[in-house]
Amino acid sequence: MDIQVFGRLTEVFGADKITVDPVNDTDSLLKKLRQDYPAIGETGFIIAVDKKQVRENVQLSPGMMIVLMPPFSGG
Amino acid sequence: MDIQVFGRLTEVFGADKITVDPVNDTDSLLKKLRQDYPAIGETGFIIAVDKKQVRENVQLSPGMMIVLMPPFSGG
Amino acid sequence: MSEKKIKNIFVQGPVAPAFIAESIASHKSKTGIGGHSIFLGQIRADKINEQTVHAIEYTAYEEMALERMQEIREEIFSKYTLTCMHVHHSLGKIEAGDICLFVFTSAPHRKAAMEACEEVVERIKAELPIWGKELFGDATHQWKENI
Amino acid sequence: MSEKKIKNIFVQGPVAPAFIAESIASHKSKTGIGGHSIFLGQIRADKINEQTVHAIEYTAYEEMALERMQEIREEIFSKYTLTCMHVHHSLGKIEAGDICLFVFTSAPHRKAAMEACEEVVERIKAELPIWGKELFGDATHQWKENI
Repeated sequence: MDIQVFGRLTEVFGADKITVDPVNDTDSLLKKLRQDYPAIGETGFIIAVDKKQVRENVQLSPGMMIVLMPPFSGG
Repeated sequence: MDIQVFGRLTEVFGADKITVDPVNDTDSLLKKLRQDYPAIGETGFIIAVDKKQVRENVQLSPGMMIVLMPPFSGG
Repeated sequence: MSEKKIKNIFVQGPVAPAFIAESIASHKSKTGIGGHSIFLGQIRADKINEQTVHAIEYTAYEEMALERMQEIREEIFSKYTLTCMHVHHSLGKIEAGDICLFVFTSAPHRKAAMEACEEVVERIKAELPIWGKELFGDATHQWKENI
Repeated sequence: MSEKKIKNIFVQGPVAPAFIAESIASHKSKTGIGGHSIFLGQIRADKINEQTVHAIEYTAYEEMALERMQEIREEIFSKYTLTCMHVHHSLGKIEAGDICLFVFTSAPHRKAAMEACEEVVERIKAELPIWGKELFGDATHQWKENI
Protein backbone atom coordinates (compact mmCIF):
# COMPACT_ATOMS: atom_id res chain seq x y z
CA MET A 1 0.00 0.00 0.00
CA ASP A 2 1.73 3.17 -1.27
CA ILE A 3 1.27 6.48 0.50
CA GLN A 4 2.40 9.77 -0.93
CA VAL A 5 3.61 12.42 1.52
CA PHE A 6 4.14 16.19 1.14
CA GLY A 7 5.90 19.14 2.74
CA ARG A 8 7.74 18.59 6.00
CA LEU A 9 6.46 14.99 6.09
CA THR A 10 8.97 14.20 3.32
CA GLU A 11 11.62 14.99 5.95
CA VAL A 12 9.91 12.98 8.69
CA PHE A 13 9.72 9.93 6.41
CA GLY A 14 12.88 10.65 4.45
CA ALA A 15 11.02 10.16 1.16
CA ASP A 16 7.98 11.44 -0.72
CA LYS A 17 6.46 7.97 -0.93
CA ILE A 18 6.28 5.24 1.72
CA THR A 19 4.95 1.68 1.54
CA VAL A 20 3.03 0.08 4.42
CA ASP A 21 1.32 -3.32 4.78
CA PRO A 22 -2.31 -3.10 3.61
CA VAL A 23 -4.89 -2.02 6.21
CA ASN A 24 -8.69 -1.85 6.00
CA ASP A 25 -9.41 1.74 6.89
CA THR A 26 -7.84 5.13 7.67
CA ASP A 27 -8.07 4.70 11.45
CA SER A 28 -5.98 1.50 11.20
CA LEU A 29 -3.57 3.32 8.92
CA LEU A 30 -3.13 6.11 11.46
CA LYS A 31 -2.48 3.61 14.26
CA LYS A 32 0.07 1.77 12.15
CA LEU A 33 1.88 4.96 11.09
CA ARG A 34 2.18 6.20 14.66
CA GLN A 35 3.60 2.77 15.64
CA ASP A 36 6.08 2.47 12.78
CA TYR A 37 7.11 6.13 12.61
CA PRO A 38 7.14 7.59 16.14
CA ALA A 39 8.45 10.92 14.75
CA ILE A 40 5.11 11.52 13.03
CA GLY A 41 3.47 12.02 16.40
CA GLU A 42 4.98 15.47 16.69
CA THR A 43 3.68 16.63 13.33
CA GLY A 44 0.13 17.66 12.61
CA PHE A 45 -1.10 16.08 9.40
CA ILE A 46 -4.15 15.45 7.26
CA ILE A 47 -5.07 12.31 5.31
CA ALA A 48 -6.57 12.60 1.84
CA VAL A 49 -8.13 9.66 0.03
CA ASP A 50 -8.76 10.09 -3.68
CA LYS A 51 -8.09 13.83 -3.40
CA LYS A 52 -10.64 14.40 -0.63
CA GLN A 53 -9.68 15.31 2.91
CA VAL A 54 -10.69 12.54 5.35
CA ARG A 55 -12.50 13.73 8.48
CA GLU A 56 -13.92 10.42 9.72
CA ASN A 57 -12.79 6.82 9.32
CA VAL A 58 -12.83 5.78 5.63
CA GLN A 59 -12.69 2.20 4.27
CA LEU A 60 -9.66 1.65 2.07
CA SER A 61 -9.59 -0.56 -1.00
CA PRO A 62 -6.83 -1.32 -3.51
CA GLY A 63 -6.21 1.42 -6.04
CA MET A 64 -7.27 4.25 -3.76
CA MET A 65 -4.86 7.17 -3.70
CA ILE A 66 -3.74 7.78 -0.12
CA VAL A 67 -1.89 10.97 0.76
CA LEU A 68 -0.49 12.39 3.99
CA MET A 69 -0.23 16.17 4.18
CA PRO A 70 1.04 18.60 6.82
CA PRO A 71 -1.06 21.72 7.56
CA PHE A 72 -1.33 23.93 4.47
CA SER A 73 0.86 27.02 4.08
CA GLY A 74 0.19 28.39 0.61
CA GLY A 75 -0.33 32.01 -0.37
CA MET B 1 -18.05 88.28 -4.38
CA ASP B 2 -16.97 85.53 -6.79
CA ILE B 3 -18.23 82.00 -6.36
CA GLN B 4 -16.82 79.06 -8.24
CA VAL B 5 -19.22 76.24 -9.15
CA PHE B 6 -18.61 72.65 -10.26
CA GLY B 7 -20.29 69.70 -11.95
CA ARG B 8 -23.98 70.00 -12.82
CA LEU B 9 -24.09 73.41 -11.10
CA THR B 10 -22.17 74.80 -14.07
CA GLU B 11 -25.31 73.94 -16.07
CA VAL B 12 -27.69 75.37 -13.47
CA PHE B 13 -25.78 78.68 -13.45
CA GLY B 14 -24.66 78.55 -17.07
CA ALA B 15 -21.06 79.29 -16.03
CA ASP B 16 -18.32 77.96 -13.76
CA LYS B 17 -18.09 81.24 -11.90
CA ILE B 18 -20.84 83.58 -10.68
CA THR B 19 -20.68 86.96 -8.97
CA VAL B 20 -23.09 87.94 -6.20
CA ASP B 21 -23.34 91.05 -4.00
CA PRO B 22 -21.24 90.62 -0.85
CA VAL B 23 -22.94 88.94 2.13
CA ASN B 24 -21.72 88.41 5.69
CA ASP B 25 -22.03 84.68 6.11
CA THR B 26 -22.82 81.41 4.36
CA ASP B 27 -26.46 81.30 5.57
CA SER B 28 -27.09 84.69 3.94
CA LEU B 29 -25.35 83.47 0.80
CA LEU B 30 -27.60 80.41 0.65
CA LYS B 31 -30.73 82.57 1.07
CA LYS B 32 -29.56 84.92 -1.67
CA LEU B 33 -28.70 82.12 -4.09
CA ARG B 34 -32.08 80.44 -3.65
CA GLN B 35 -33.73 83.81 -4.32
CA ASP B 36 -31.68 84.78 -7.36
CA TYR B 37 -31.42 81.29 -8.89
CA PRO B 38 -34.67 79.38 -8.23
CA ALA B 39 -33.36 76.43 -10.27
CA ILE B 40 -30.75 75.73 -7.61
CA GLY B 41 -33.49 74.60 -5.26
CA GLU B 42 -33.82 71.31 -7.11
CA THR B 43 -30.13 70.50 -6.84
CA GLY B 44 -28.41 69.23 -3.73
CA PHE B 45 -25.17 71.10 -3.15
CA ILE B 46 -22.36 71.69 -0.70
CA ILE B 47 -20.58 74.95 0.13
CA ALA B 48 -16.82 74.98 0.65
CA VAL B 49 -14.96 77.95 2.10
CA ASP B 50 -11.19 77.97 1.71
CA LYS B 51 -11.25 74.31 0.64
CA LYS B 52 -13.18 73.12 3.71
CA GLN B 53 -16.73 71.85 3.55
CA VAL B 54 -19.09 74.13 5.49
CA ARG B 55 -21.46 72.35 7.85
CA GLU B 56 -22.64 75.29 9.99
CA ASN B 57 -22.92 79.00 9.30
CA VAL B 58 -19.50 80.53 8.55
CA GLN B 59 -18.59 84.24 8.55
CA LEU B 60 -17.34 85.39 5.16
CA SER B 61 -14.64 88.00 4.62
CA PRO B 62 -13.03 89.39 1.46
CA GLY B 63 -10.48 87.08 -0.10
CA MET B 64 -12.13 83.85 1.06
CA MET B 65 -12.50 81.24 -1.64
CA ILE B 66 -16.18 80.28 -1.89
CA VAL B 67 -17.18 77.22 -3.88
CA LEU B 68 -20.51 75.51 -4.60
CA MET B 69 -20.35 71.79 -5.31
CA PRO B 70 -23.00 69.18 -6.20
CA PRO B 71 -22.82 65.80 -4.43
CA PHE B 72 -19.56 63.99 -5.24
CA SER B 73 -19.44 61.24 -7.83
CA GLY B 74 -15.82 60.28 -8.25
CA GLY B 75 -14.36 56.80 -8.48
CA MET C 1 0.29 70.26 6.97
CA SER C 2 3.24 71.37 4.87
CA GLU C 3 2.47 72.15 1.23
CA LYS C 4 5.28 70.00 -0.14
CA LYS C 5 3.87 66.83 1.39
CA ILE C 6 0.71 67.00 -0.73
CA LYS C 7 0.79 64.27 -3.38
CA ASN C 8 -1.03 64.59 -6.68
CA ILE C 9 -3.56 61.84 -7.35
CA PHE C 10 -4.94 63.12 -10.65
CA VAL C 11 -3.99 61.83 -14.08
CA GLN C 12 -5.33 63.06 -17.39
CA GLY C 13 -7.04 60.19 -19.20
CA PRO C 14 -7.30 56.53 -18.20
CA VAL C 15 -4.94 54.63 -15.90
CA ALA C 16 -2.88 52.34 -18.18
CA PRO C 17 -2.33 48.68 -17.18
CA ALA C 18 1.39 49.16 -17.91
CA PHE C 19 1.48 51.95 -15.32
CA ILE C 20 -0.10 49.58 -12.79
CA ALA C 21 2.55 46.97 -13.59
CA GLU C 22 5.35 49.52 -13.05
CA SER C 23 3.82 50.54 -9.77
CA ILE C 24 3.68 46.90 -8.61
CA ALA C 25 7.24 46.19 -9.78
CA SER C 26 8.58 49.19 -7.88
CA HIS C 27 7.69 47.43 -4.60
CA LYS C 28 10.00 44.47 -5.18
CA SER C 29 12.75 46.05 -3.09
CA LYS C 30 10.39 46.60 -0.13
CA THR C 31 10.86 43.13 1.31
CA GLY C 32 8.87 43.91 4.47
CA ILE C 33 5.69 43.75 2.38
CA GLY C 34 3.68 40.53 2.52
CA GLY C 35 0.51 41.60 0.72
CA HIS C 36 -0.72 44.17 -1.78
CA SER C 37 -4.36 45.07 -2.26
CA ILE C 38 -5.44 46.85 -5.42
CA PHE C 39 -8.79 48.28 -6.42
CA LEU C 40 -9.44 49.38 -9.99
CA GLY C 41 -12.53 51.30 -11.02
CA GLN C 42 -13.52 50.62 -14.62
CA ILE C 43 -16.05 52.60 -16.67
CA ARG C 44 -19.18 50.52 -17.08
CA ALA C 45 -21.27 50.81 -20.26
CA ASP C 46 -24.48 51.22 -18.28
CA LYS C 47 -27.80 51.25 -20.12
CA ILE C 48 -29.96 54.14 -18.89
CA ASN C 49 -33.36 54.68 -20.58
CA GLU C 50 -32.22 52.80 -23.69
CA GLN C 51 -29.10 54.94 -23.91
CA THR C 52 -25.65 53.44 -23.31
CA VAL C 53 -22.89 55.22 -21.41
CA HIS C 54 -19.91 55.28 -23.74
CA ALA C 55 -17.63 57.38 -21.52
CA ILE C 56 -17.50 59.35 -18.29
CA GLU C 57 -15.94 62.79 -18.21
CA TYR C 58 -14.40 63.56 -14.82
CA THR C 59 -13.79 66.97 -13.34
CA ALA C 60 -12.61 67.83 -9.84
CA TYR C 61 -12.06 70.70 -7.49
CA GLU C 62 -8.45 69.61 -7.47
CA GLU C 63 -6.96 71.76 -4.71
CA MET C 64 -9.61 70.71 -2.22
CA ALA C 65 -9.54 67.06 -3.32
CA LEU C 66 -5.77 66.86 -2.82
CA GLU C 67 -5.95 68.41 0.66
CA ARG C 68 -8.77 66.06 1.64
CA MET C 69 -6.90 63.08 0.20
CA GLN C 70 -3.88 64.05 2.27
CA GLU C 71 -6.00 64.02 5.42
CA ILE C 72 -7.46 60.63 4.47
CA ARG C 73 -3.93 59.32 3.84
CA GLU C 74 -2.78 60.41 7.28
CA GLU C 75 -5.83 58.88 8.96
CA ILE C 76 -5.36 55.60 7.09
CA PHE C 77 -1.67 55.38 8.02
CA SER C 78 -2.47 56.00 11.66
CA LYS C 79 -5.24 53.37 11.62
CA TYR C 80 -3.52 50.52 9.71
CA THR C 81 0.02 49.14 9.69
CA LEU C 82 0.77 49.95 6.07
CA THR C 83 4.03 50.07 4.17
CA CYS C 84 2.68 52.27 1.41
CA MET C 85 -0.39 53.58 -0.33
CA HIS C 86 -0.88 55.02 -3.82
CA VAL C 87 -3.99 56.59 -5.33
CA HIS C 88 -4.57 57.68 -8.93
CA HIS C 89 -7.84 59.11 -10.24
CA SER C 90 -8.52 60.03 -13.84
CA LEU C 91 -9.68 63.42 -15.10
CA GLY C 92 -11.13 64.09 -18.55
CA LYS C 93 -13.04 61.72 -20.79
CA ILE C 94 -12.58 58.02 -19.95
CA GLU C 95 -14.12 55.48 -22.35
CA ALA C 96 -16.18 52.47 -21.22
CA GLY C 97 -13.79 49.61 -20.41
CA ASP C 98 -10.99 51.95 -19.33
CA ILE C 99 -9.71 52.35 -15.79
CA CYS C 100 -10.48 55.58 -13.94
CA LEU C 101 -9.37 54.75 -10.38
CA PHE C 102 -6.32 52.89 -9.05
CA VAL C 103 -5.96 52.41 -5.28
CA PHE C 104 -2.93 50.41 -4.16
CA THR C 105 -2.11 49.56 -0.53
CA SER C 106 0.77 47.40 0.71
CA ALA C 107 1.42 46.02 4.18
CA PRO C 108 3.41 43.38 6.04
CA HIS C 109 0.17 41.42 6.54
CA ARG C 110 -2.72 40.99 4.14
CA LYS C 111 -5.57 42.08 6.42
CA ALA C 112 -4.26 45.62 6.84
CA ALA C 113 -3.67 45.98 3.09
CA MET C 114 -7.19 44.74 2.23
CA GLU C 115 -9.05 46.73 4.88
CA ALA C 116 -7.14 49.94 4.15
CA CYS C 117 -7.75 49.59 0.41
CA GLU C 118 -11.48 49.14 0.90
CA GLU C 119 -11.73 52.10 3.28
CA VAL C 120 -9.75 54.35 0.94
CA VAL C 121 -12.02 53.47 -2.00
CA GLU C 122 -15.14 54.25 0.03
CA ARG C 123 -13.73 57.53 1.28
CA ILE C 124 -12.58 58.64 -2.18
CA LYS C 125 -16.14 58.17 -3.44
CA ALA C 126 -17.75 59.89 -0.46
CA GLU C 127 -15.33 62.67 0.40
CA LEU C 128 -13.41 63.87 -2.66
CA PRO C 129 -14.93 66.69 -4.75
CA ILE C 130 -14.88 64.85 -8.07
CA TRP C 131 -17.76 64.65 -10.57
CA GLY C 132 -18.51 62.25 -13.36
CA LYS C 133 -20.61 63.21 -16.39
CA GLU C 134 -21.97 60.14 -18.15
CA LEU C 135 -21.82 60.64 -21.90
CA PHE C 136 -24.30 58.85 -24.17
CA GLY C 137 -23.90 58.00 -27.84
CA ASP C 138 -26.27 60.76 -29.01
CA ALA C 139 -24.23 63.56 -27.38
CA THR C 140 -26.64 63.85 -24.45
CA HIS C 141 -25.37 63.28 -20.93
CA GLN C 142 -26.36 62.82 -17.32
CA TRP C 143 -24.47 63.56 -14.13
CA LYS C 144 -23.31 60.43 -12.30
CA GLU C 145 -24.45 59.90 -8.74
CA ASN C 146 -22.58 57.74 -6.25
CA ILE C 147 -24.93 55.41 -4.43
CA MET D 1 -17.69 18.20 -12.23
CA SER D 2 -16.31 17.65 -15.74
CA GLU D 3 -12.55 17.29 -16.01
CA LYS D 4 -12.23 19.84 -18.81
CA LYS D 5 -13.62 22.66 -16.68
CA ILE D 6 -10.72 22.47 -14.23
CA LYS D 7 -8.47 25.51 -14.61
CA ASN D 8 -4.80 25.44 -13.73
CA ILE D 9 -3.76 27.99 -11.11
CA PHE D 10 -0.10 27.03 -10.79
CA VAL D 11 2.80 28.85 -12.39
CA GLN D 12 6.47 27.94 -12.08
CA GLY D 13 8.35 30.84 -10.52
CA PRO D 14 7.09 34.29 -9.53
CA VAL D 15 4.06 36.10 -10.97
CA ALA D 16 5.46 38.87 -13.20
CA PRO D 17 3.99 42.40 -13.00
CA ALA D 18 3.75 42.39 -16.80
CA PHE D 19 1.52 39.32 -16.62
CA ILE D 20 -0.72 41.16 -14.15
CA ALA D 21 -0.92 44.11 -16.56
CA GLU D 22 -1.91 41.81 -19.44
CA SER D 23 -4.55 40.21 -17.28
CA ILE D 24 -6.00 43.63 -16.38
CA ALA D 25 -5.89 44.85 -19.99
CA SER D 26 -7.77 41.77 -21.20
CA HIS D 27 -10.85 42.98 -19.29
CA LYS D 28 -11.21 46.20 -21.26
CA SER D 29 -13.79 44.66 -23.58
CA LYS D 30 -15.93 43.48 -20.66
CA THR D 31 -17.80 46.75 -20.27
CA GLY D 32 -20.21 45.37 -17.68
CA ILE D 33 -17.39 45.47 -15.14
CA GLY D 34 -17.32 48.43 -12.74
CA GLY D 35 -14.64 47.29 -10.30
CA HIS D 36 -11.66 44.96 -10.09
CA SER D 37 -10.15 43.76 -6.84
CA ILE D 38 -6.64 42.31 -6.84
CA PHE D 39 -4.67 40.70 -4.07
CA LEU D 40 -0.96 40.02 -4.48
CA GLY D 41 1.05 37.95 -2.04
CA GLN D 42 4.70 39.00 -1.89
CA ILE D 43 7.54 37.05 -0.25
CA ARG D 44 8.54 38.85 2.94
CA ALA D 45 12.17 38.79 4.10
CA ASP D 46 11.17 37.78 7.62
CA LYS D 47 13.81 37.67 10.33
CA ILE D 48 13.50 34.43 12.35
CA ASN D 49 16.08 33.78 15.10
CA GLU D 50 18.56 36.16 13.48
CA GLN D 51 18.20 34.38 10.14
CA THR D 52 16.53 36.14 7.19
CA VAL D 53 14.16 34.41 4.78
CA HIS D 54 15.62 34.97 1.33
CA ALA D 55 13.11 32.83 -0.58
CA ILE D 56 10.16 30.48 -0.15
CA GLU D 57 10.03 27.23 -2.09
CA TYR D 58 6.45 26.18 -2.82
CA THR D 59 5.22 22.67 -3.50
CA ALA D 60 1.64 21.49 -3.86
CA TYR D 61 -0.48 18.41 -4.19
CA GLU D 62 -1.57 19.86 -7.49
CA GLU D 63 -4.38 17.51 -8.53
CA MET D 64 -6.17 17.94 -5.21
CA ALA D 65 -5.50 21.68 -5.07
CA LEU D 66 -7.00 22.21 -8.52
CA GLU D 67 -10.12 20.20 -7.70
CA ARG D 68 -10.57 22.10 -4.44
CA MET D 69 -9.99 25.43 -6.18
CA GLN D 70 -12.66 24.49 -8.69
CA GLU D 71 -15.13 23.89 -5.87
CA ILE D 72 -14.18 27.20 -4.25
CA ARG D 73 -14.64 28.94 -7.62
CA GLU D 74 -18.13 27.53 -7.99
CA GLU D 75 -19.09 28.50 -4.46
CA ILE D 76 -17.76 32.03 -4.93
CA PHE D 77 -19.65 32.49 -8.21
CA SER D 78 -22.88 31.31 -6.61
CA LYS D 79 -22.38 33.64 -3.63
CA TYR D 80 -21.29 36.87 -5.37
CA THR D 81 -22.34 38.61 -8.58
CA LEU D 82 -18.99 38.36 -10.33
CA THR D 83 -18.03 38.83 -13.94
CA CYS D 84 -14.79 36.88 -13.63
CA MET D 85 -12.18 35.51 -11.29
CA HIS D 86 -8.56 34.52 -11.89
CA VAL D 87 -6.13 32.84 -9.50
CA HIS D 88 -2.41 32.21 -9.99
CA HIS D 89 -0.13 30.63 -7.36
CA SER D 90 3.59 30.12 -7.74
CA LEU D 91 5.45 26.83 -7.40
CA GLY D 92 9.21 26.49 -6.96
CA LYS D 93 11.63 28.93 -5.38
CA ILE D 94 10.32 32.51 -5.10
CA GLU D 95 12.78 35.17 -3.89
CA ALA D 96 11.92 37.77 -1.24
CA GLY D 97 10.21 40.73 -2.94
CA ASP D 98 8.69 38.58 -5.68
CA ILE D 99 4.99 37.85 -6.07
CA CYS D 100 3.74 34.33 -5.31
CA LEU D 101 -0.06 34.78 -5.36
CA PHE D 102 -2.32 36.75 -7.70
CA VAL D 103 -6.08 36.76 -7.05
CA PHE D 104 -8.18 38.89 -9.41
CA THR D 105 -11.95 39.33 -9.16
CA SER D 106 -14.12 41.59 -11.32
CA ALA D 107 -17.76 42.55 -10.90
CA PRO D 108 -20.33 45.11 -11.99
CA HIS D 109 -20.16 46.65 -8.50
CA ARG D 110 -17.12 47.09 -6.27
CA LYS D 111 -18.45 45.43 -3.10
CA ALA D 112 -18.85 42.01 -4.73
CA ALA D 113 -15.37 42.21 -6.29
CA MET D 114 -13.75 43.19 -2.97
CA GLU D 115 -15.59 40.69 -0.78
CA ALA D 116 -15.07 37.81 -3.22
CA CYS D 117 -11.36 38.60 -3.52
CA GLU D 118 -10.89 38.59 0.23
CA GLU D 119 -12.80 35.33 0.67
CA VAL D 120 -10.84 33.63 -2.11
CA VAL D 121 -7.51 34.66 -0.55
CA GLU D 122 -8.55 33.30 2.85
CA ARG D 123 -9.79 30.04 1.35
CA ILE D 124 -6.65 29.53 -0.75
CA LYS D 125 -4.56 29.81 2.40
CA ALA D 126 -6.80 27.54 4.47
CA GLU D 127 -7.99 24.93 1.98
CA LEU D 128 -5.45 24.34 -0.76
CA PRO D 129 -2.74 21.69 -0.22
CA ILE D 130 0.23 23.96 -0.83
CA TRP D 131 3.36 24.18 1.32
CA GLY D 132 6.01 26.86 1.67
CA LYS D 133 9.55 26.10 2.78
CA GLU D 134 11.29 29.23 4.06
CA LEU D 135 14.91 29.24 2.91
CA PHE D 136 17.55 31.05 4.96
CA GLY D 137 20.87 32.42 3.79
CA ASP D 138 22.94 29.64 5.39
CA ALA D 139 21.12 26.86 3.47
CA THR D 140 18.96 25.94 6.46
CA HIS D 141 15.18 26.14 6.20
CA GLN D 142 11.94 26.01 8.12
CA TRP D 143 8.45 25.05 6.98
CA LYS D 144 6.08 28.01 6.77
CA GLU D 145 2.90 27.94 8.83
CA ASN D 146 -0.19 29.93 7.96
CA ILE D 147 -1.54 31.71 11.00
